[in-house]
This record gives sequence, C-alpha cells and structure tokens, in this order.
Amino acid sequence: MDIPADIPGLYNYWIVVVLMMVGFYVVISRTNLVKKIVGLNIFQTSVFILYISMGKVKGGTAPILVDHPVTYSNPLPHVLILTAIVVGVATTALGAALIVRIKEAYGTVEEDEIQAMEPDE
Amino acid sequence: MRKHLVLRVVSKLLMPFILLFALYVQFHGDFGPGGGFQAGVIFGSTFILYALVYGVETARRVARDWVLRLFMITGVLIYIGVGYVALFLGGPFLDYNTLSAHDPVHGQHLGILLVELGVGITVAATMVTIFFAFASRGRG
Amino acid sequence: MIAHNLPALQVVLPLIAAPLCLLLRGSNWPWAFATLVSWAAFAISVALLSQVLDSGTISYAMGGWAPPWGIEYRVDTVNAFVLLIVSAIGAVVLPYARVSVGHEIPAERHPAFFTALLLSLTGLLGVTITGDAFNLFVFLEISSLSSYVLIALGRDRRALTASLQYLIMGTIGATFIVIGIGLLYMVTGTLNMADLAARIPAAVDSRTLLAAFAFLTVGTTLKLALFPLHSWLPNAYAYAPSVVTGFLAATATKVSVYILLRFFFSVLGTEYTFERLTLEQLLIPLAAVAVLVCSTVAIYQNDVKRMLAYSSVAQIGYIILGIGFVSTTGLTAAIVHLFNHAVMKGGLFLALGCVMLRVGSVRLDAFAGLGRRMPLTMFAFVLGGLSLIGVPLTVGFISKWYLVQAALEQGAWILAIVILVGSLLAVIYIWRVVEVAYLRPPPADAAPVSEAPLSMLIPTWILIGASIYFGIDTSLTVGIARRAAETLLGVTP
Amino acid sequence: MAFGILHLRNLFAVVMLSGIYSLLSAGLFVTLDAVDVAFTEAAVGGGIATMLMLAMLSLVGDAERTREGDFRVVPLLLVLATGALLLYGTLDMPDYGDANAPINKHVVPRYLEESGKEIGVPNVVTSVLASYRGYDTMGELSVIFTAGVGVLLLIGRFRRPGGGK
Repeated sequence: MDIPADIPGLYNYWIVVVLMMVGFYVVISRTNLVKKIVGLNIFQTSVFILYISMGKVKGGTAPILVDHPVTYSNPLPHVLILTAIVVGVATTALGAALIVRIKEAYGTVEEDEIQAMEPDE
Repeated sequence: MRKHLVLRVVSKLLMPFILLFALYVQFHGDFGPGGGFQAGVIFGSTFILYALVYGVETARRVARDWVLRLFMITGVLIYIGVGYVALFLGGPFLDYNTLSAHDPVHGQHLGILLVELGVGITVAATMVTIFFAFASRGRG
Repeated sequence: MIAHNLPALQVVLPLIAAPLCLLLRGSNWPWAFATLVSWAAFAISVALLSQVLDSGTISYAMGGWAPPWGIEYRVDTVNAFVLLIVSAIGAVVLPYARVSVGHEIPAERHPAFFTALLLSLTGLLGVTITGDAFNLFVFLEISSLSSYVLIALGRDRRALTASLQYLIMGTIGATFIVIGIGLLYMVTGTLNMADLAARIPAAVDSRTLLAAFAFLTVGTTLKLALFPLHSWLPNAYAYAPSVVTGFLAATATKVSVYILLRFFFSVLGTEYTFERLTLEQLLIPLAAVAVLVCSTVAIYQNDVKRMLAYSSVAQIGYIILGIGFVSTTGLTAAIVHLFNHAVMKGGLFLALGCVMLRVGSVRLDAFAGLGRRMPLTMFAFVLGGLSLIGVPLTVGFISKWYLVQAALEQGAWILAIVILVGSLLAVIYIWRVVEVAYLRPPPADAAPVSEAPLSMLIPTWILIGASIYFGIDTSLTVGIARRAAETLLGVTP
Repeated sequence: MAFGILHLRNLFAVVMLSGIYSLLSAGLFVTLDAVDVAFTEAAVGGGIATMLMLAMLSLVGDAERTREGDFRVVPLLLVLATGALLLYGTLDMPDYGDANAPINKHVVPRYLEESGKEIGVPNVVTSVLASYRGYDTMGELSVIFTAGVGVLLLIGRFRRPGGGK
C-alpha cells in the first residue's frame, strides 16, 4: 500500500492522535495541578476514541443482536473502553482528593510554588 | 434553605423517576445499552442531586456513612462471591454455567444478573461516598 | 479442587479479603486478618512454583471460556518466581506492619489502610499471573491506585506531592501501555498473550507494531523508573510510611520489570525486540548511566530513605543491564537480582522503619550513635548494605557475579567496569551511614533510644537473613532463575 | 468533530470544557456504534468527573494563576515526537471501518455468532463484559472500590475509636 491511498482511510485516526497529544501536552507542560488532571482526562478520553474507532465497521450497527442478519461493529473494544473509563474516573477521583489535601497543606496548587516551599535535599 | 423552592419541588418530583430509570437501566442491560455500571452512576447521582438541593448534611443523615460503606463492600462481595460459588460448584472461577444445574444458558443469565447487581451497588455507593467526602471537606 | 484452582485463588483470595478487611473493627483484627491472608497467598505461590517446576506451564481459563475468548491465567517459571517474590515480601512485611503502622497511621484508618495494602498485593499478583494483555492493565491500575493512596499516607506533607507526581507519571505510563496494547490488538485481533505471540510474526513489518512496541517500552520504563524516567520514585519512596516503602520498593518495580520481560521476550519475541530493533543498544547505555548517576546522587542524600531510593533506581539499572545482554547468563542475573534486590532492599527499608519508630527521623544526623543504641537494627542495616555493595557471601555478590560474567561473555569489559564502579559508589553511601551510626557519639541531649520491638526486628532479620542465606546457597534461586531465563529465550510460551 | 478540536485548542484550560469534551466524545461514540460506551462516557466523563472537578475547585479555589502564555519547548518536543510516532504507526493501520481488519476477523466473530446461543443475551457488549471477559469487569469493580477506599483514606471522615459519633 502506498501512502497516498491510505489518507482517507486513516483520517479518523489522525484526528484522534492530535487530540491525544493536546491532552498529553497539557499534562506535561502545565504547572497547575488541576490542569494536569484535566489534561490527563483529555488524554485518556482520546485513547478511548482511538479504541472505539478501530472497532467501527463500515455499515455496521451497534452490537445488539437482532433476528435479521446485519453487520455489527466490533464489541470487544467497547467492553475494554467501558473498563478503561471506569479506571479513568477512579484515577481522577483520587487525583482530585490528593489535590484537595495538597491545597490544605500548602495553600496552593501550583507546582512551582510548592517546589519553592520545599528546598530539595 | 427556604430559597430555591422551585428547585426543591422539581427535584423531589424528578427523583423517583431517576431512580426508576436507574433500575430500568440496571435490569435492561441485557437488551439495550446499559448495565450495572451506568445504573449505579445514575442511582448515585440521585443522591448527589438530593445532597445538592437539600444540603450535604441532610443527605448524610439519609445515607449514613456506614450504610454507604456497607453497600460498597456488599457489591464487590457479590461479584467475587459469584466467582467463588462457581468455584465451589466445581467449575473455574466465575464460570456461570455451573450456576444452573440443568441449563448453562440459564446459569449465564443468572450470573450476569447477579454480577451486574454487584457492580451497580458498589458503583452507586462509591460515587456517593466520594461525593460526600469532597462535599463535607472543609466544613468540619 | 483447590489444587486445580490455585492460579485463580492466588489473586482472588487477597481480593476478596480486601473488602472483608474493611468490615473489621479496631486495628488488631484487620492486621491479623491481612497477615493471615498474605501467608495464605505465600503458601499458594510456593505450591504454584513447585507445580510449574514439576509439570510445566499451567493455563487457567477464567469463567471457563477458552482463551483467546476468555481471560487466561498462565503460570510459567518466570511469573511463578515473581509471584513468589511478591507474596513472600507481603508475608514478611505484614507482621511487621502492626507496630509500625500503629505508630505512623491514625488508628481509625487502620482497616482502610490494610484494605489498601491487600488491594495493592492483589494488583501486583494479578499483573504477574495474567496471560491477557488488557487484564494486565486492569490489575496494574488496582496496584497503582492503591499505592498512590498508601504513599500519600506518609506523615510528611511532601508525601502528598510525591504521590500526586507518581499518580500523574503512573497514569501517563499506564495510558501509554493501553495505547500499546490497543495497537497490538489492532494488528493481531487478539489480547491473549500467547495468541499475540503466535500472530505477531505475521506482522513484523507493520509500522503499527513498531509504534505499539515503542509505547509499551516507554510506558513500562516509566512504571519501573528506568533512568531518565525515574523522577517520581525517590520522593515517593522517601515520604511514604515505612511499611509501604518496604513493600513497594521490594515488589512494585519488580513487577514492572516482569511486564517488560513478558512483552519483550514472550509476546513480541526475542527476535523482534532484539534482532530486528536492537533494543539492547538503547537499554544498555541507559542502564549504565542509571547505575553511575543514581549511585552518585545517592551519595549526596542526607535522608537515608531517599538515599536508598536512589540506590533502587541504580539497582534497576543493573537489572536492565542484565536484560540488555540478551543471553542466558544475563537474564539469569537479571531475574536472580529481582529476587535478591527485593530481599535486601526490603530488609534495609524495614531496618529504616525501626529507626523511624524509635528515633522519629531517618535523616543522616539522626543515626548518630545508633550503632550502640540499636545494635540489632544497625547490624541488620550493615549486612543489608554489604549485600547492596556486593560483598561475597551475600546475595548482592551473586547477582553481580553473574552480571560481570555476562558482560565478559560478550567482551563488554567497559560494562563490567561500570558494574564494579557502581559497587564502589555503593561502598561510599553505605559507609556514610555506618560511619555516623558507629563512630559518631550520640548528641548529648538525645532522648534515650531502645531497640525496636521484636515484631519488627524479626521480619527485618528474616529478609536480611535470607539475603545472606541465598548468598551462600545459591542453587535454589539461581537454578530457578536460569530455568526462567531459558523459558524466556527458548520456546516462548 | 473538527469543531471539538477547535474549541479545545482555544479554551482547553477550563474544567467545564473537559466536561463538554466528554459529552462530545460521547456523541462521537454513538456515531461509532458504541452505544454502551457513549452512555457511560456521558454519565461518567460528562457527569461524575466534571462534578468531581467542580467539587474539588470549590475547595481549592478556582483562581488559577495564569502563566499560560509561557511556551515550553521541551514538553512540546516530547509531545510532537510522541505524536509523530503515533502518526507513523497509523500508516500501516487497516482503513477505518474496514470489515476485513484483523480485529474483526479473529476472536470477535465468535462473540457475535455464538453469544446468542451460549449466553442468550442480545446485547453482545453485556455478554462479553459480564461473561467472556467477566474477570476484567471484576477487576474494574475493584478499581472503583480501591478509589473509594482511597478517597476515604485521604479526605474521608472517620470516627475516632471510642470517640462517640
């Protein structure tokens, strides 16, 4: 397969990649801890879209069995992502709880200000 | 708390329907989209709505901490328990086929029903617990 | 019936124990219950290992669905050995926990604390035993989430930031692993590891596979804190409660190394990872730098816990070095070092926990005169330190012996020198502690300090004793490690 | 979908937007036939996660020091490298929606063809979730439980033993 022929078929994935990288950039470049967590969320959600996109079958329908035969989309990625969403929200909840504690302990949620308060050993 | 009368009345009206919808999602997951997890979230959000409208402390009197924790534990135990039951009935862990002596498909139905119930209970209780933890932080 | 279901029980026993533990009241009951469960888990892992050694790989189909449709548990020599390491450390650390946790964690949180510890144990065991790539991720998250919580419970407020940093890095790592698994799934259409291994050769030219490989590598190296992705580790270990540090330092990174081994050797195959992509050319320099830089940084630490944490990063360097040689000797060294490092680092951190209990600090100054005031604890520390350096008759020596051999086999004498220099650096940082403890008099106004209680000393000494015993009688550990190495290199499961 | 990206590019710092983003992706999941996932994402990503974030912000304060103009080179390079790698990886991916892709040929057909007989539940997602891969779901439940225990340990209220109510 030469590359030009791929372009329309892969367009969807490329958008997902861009989304993913936006989230990733937020995580590693921001100093505000809240934003880092939001970034993580975006990053993870984009991965979900990647998974779901690969399960899509052209002309398929949702994988709920009906009597007359039709094409179904791939259910396995859906299952995996259901699990991953739950894991994601669990991580968010913990991260949020930690941030609340950090705010109480330091009075700020900016990473660089916290570092300024704790001279490294 | 005399403010927001409309909000309180409307949410009071809505709540039974949300709960009903949660139950529908819980037990209709076999046929349409939905299942224990989604139902748990919806069920949990009813309590959160209640807490938002009537105040967290009022809500905490309705759903006591220890009750929530108990439900959180119960749900997980139901799921893992089903696994163990299958084990004691001679199958591999979580093999629902063993749950029914005569018809494996029946066993599968039963297994899925129980397991989804466990998921629903734990998810709902955990959501409310987490929300309460956040909401009552900083208020004593 | 029980013998049949051992692979499942290995994980679901601690798993069902965790919620039950939360039901218990007080602090002694949860502790006693968790301890019993950890012993049972240890017994199961011993039984599993002997089963595997006798009759080969065990496959267990969860829910009765044959792989690749259902989730498979697959035990071979490699993960049976890792299971043994994890559950053994759990079984030793939990008895220790009663006094130490009683001292460092508020009493009303004890049931939840032990629940989290059990969940962490479950997660680590689950990651190790599973034969399904996505299931690996799920259990990885159980262990990670619970370890974030456990670390954040340290008394120092820096424990919170350390934990959040770990959470962010860990989640990025896990997400990378998920991307990698997703791409693997895309290429092959399966999630079962054995099935993956069978289907990957058909797709070796795929650029998607290459991307999957890269994401898995970065994700796992983040989790196992390979230099330069180690920044989360020293803080996390330094500020966590003593028990947690002891447990995680000895197990968590080991399990990540196992994930790496599993993906590189079993799933992707030696041929793909090392012959086509020559990953060792990336791993070996990183590992060598890790050994040198982190050992040097360790010398400049004033907090002994942090010092040992940096030393851990350096030790991970040794393990990766062994993997990078891609030879039976190198892999044997790496796998045996998994065990050896778990034993000695666990022992050292537990000894530090004793100091923390009695003195209330593990800064270097706090060690003044401890050699005489806590003789048993400090002697354990010294022995563990000797092992870390790699003095003969300790486990540290065994690992380094095989590592140097593997290096020389390939004519890589520079790496052999790196290993020796690493040991010299270890001499320096261990000596700093020993010097303060034995040669500096205690400050005049120091409060009287007594020896740590037996419930903490005995577990510490079990680990330190093991690090001496297996340094002398190596047939068991090295024998298993060699078999594991052959499994990985030879016929992949 | 491109709309979503544009919004995100301009305003992604705001928590509410992450909620909107979740809802948008839920809509996307529906068009991709993943109704179960869409349902969950809407409830969890759009609902619970956003609410958690808001609850957190009310405790932490939403006055965030804006230094967002700062442009950081190293993270950007890292991100670009990662993105490039992913894009490179996509080149050999099967076309979007291709029914002959390996993932649609191996393992999954059995779920679609047999689950009606073996499990008797029309929603294949449910049967895979709860039965074929039921063990994963148990793990997932444990993750939620872990998070619940964790949040309690970190910011929950505990009764002191013997301290009355």
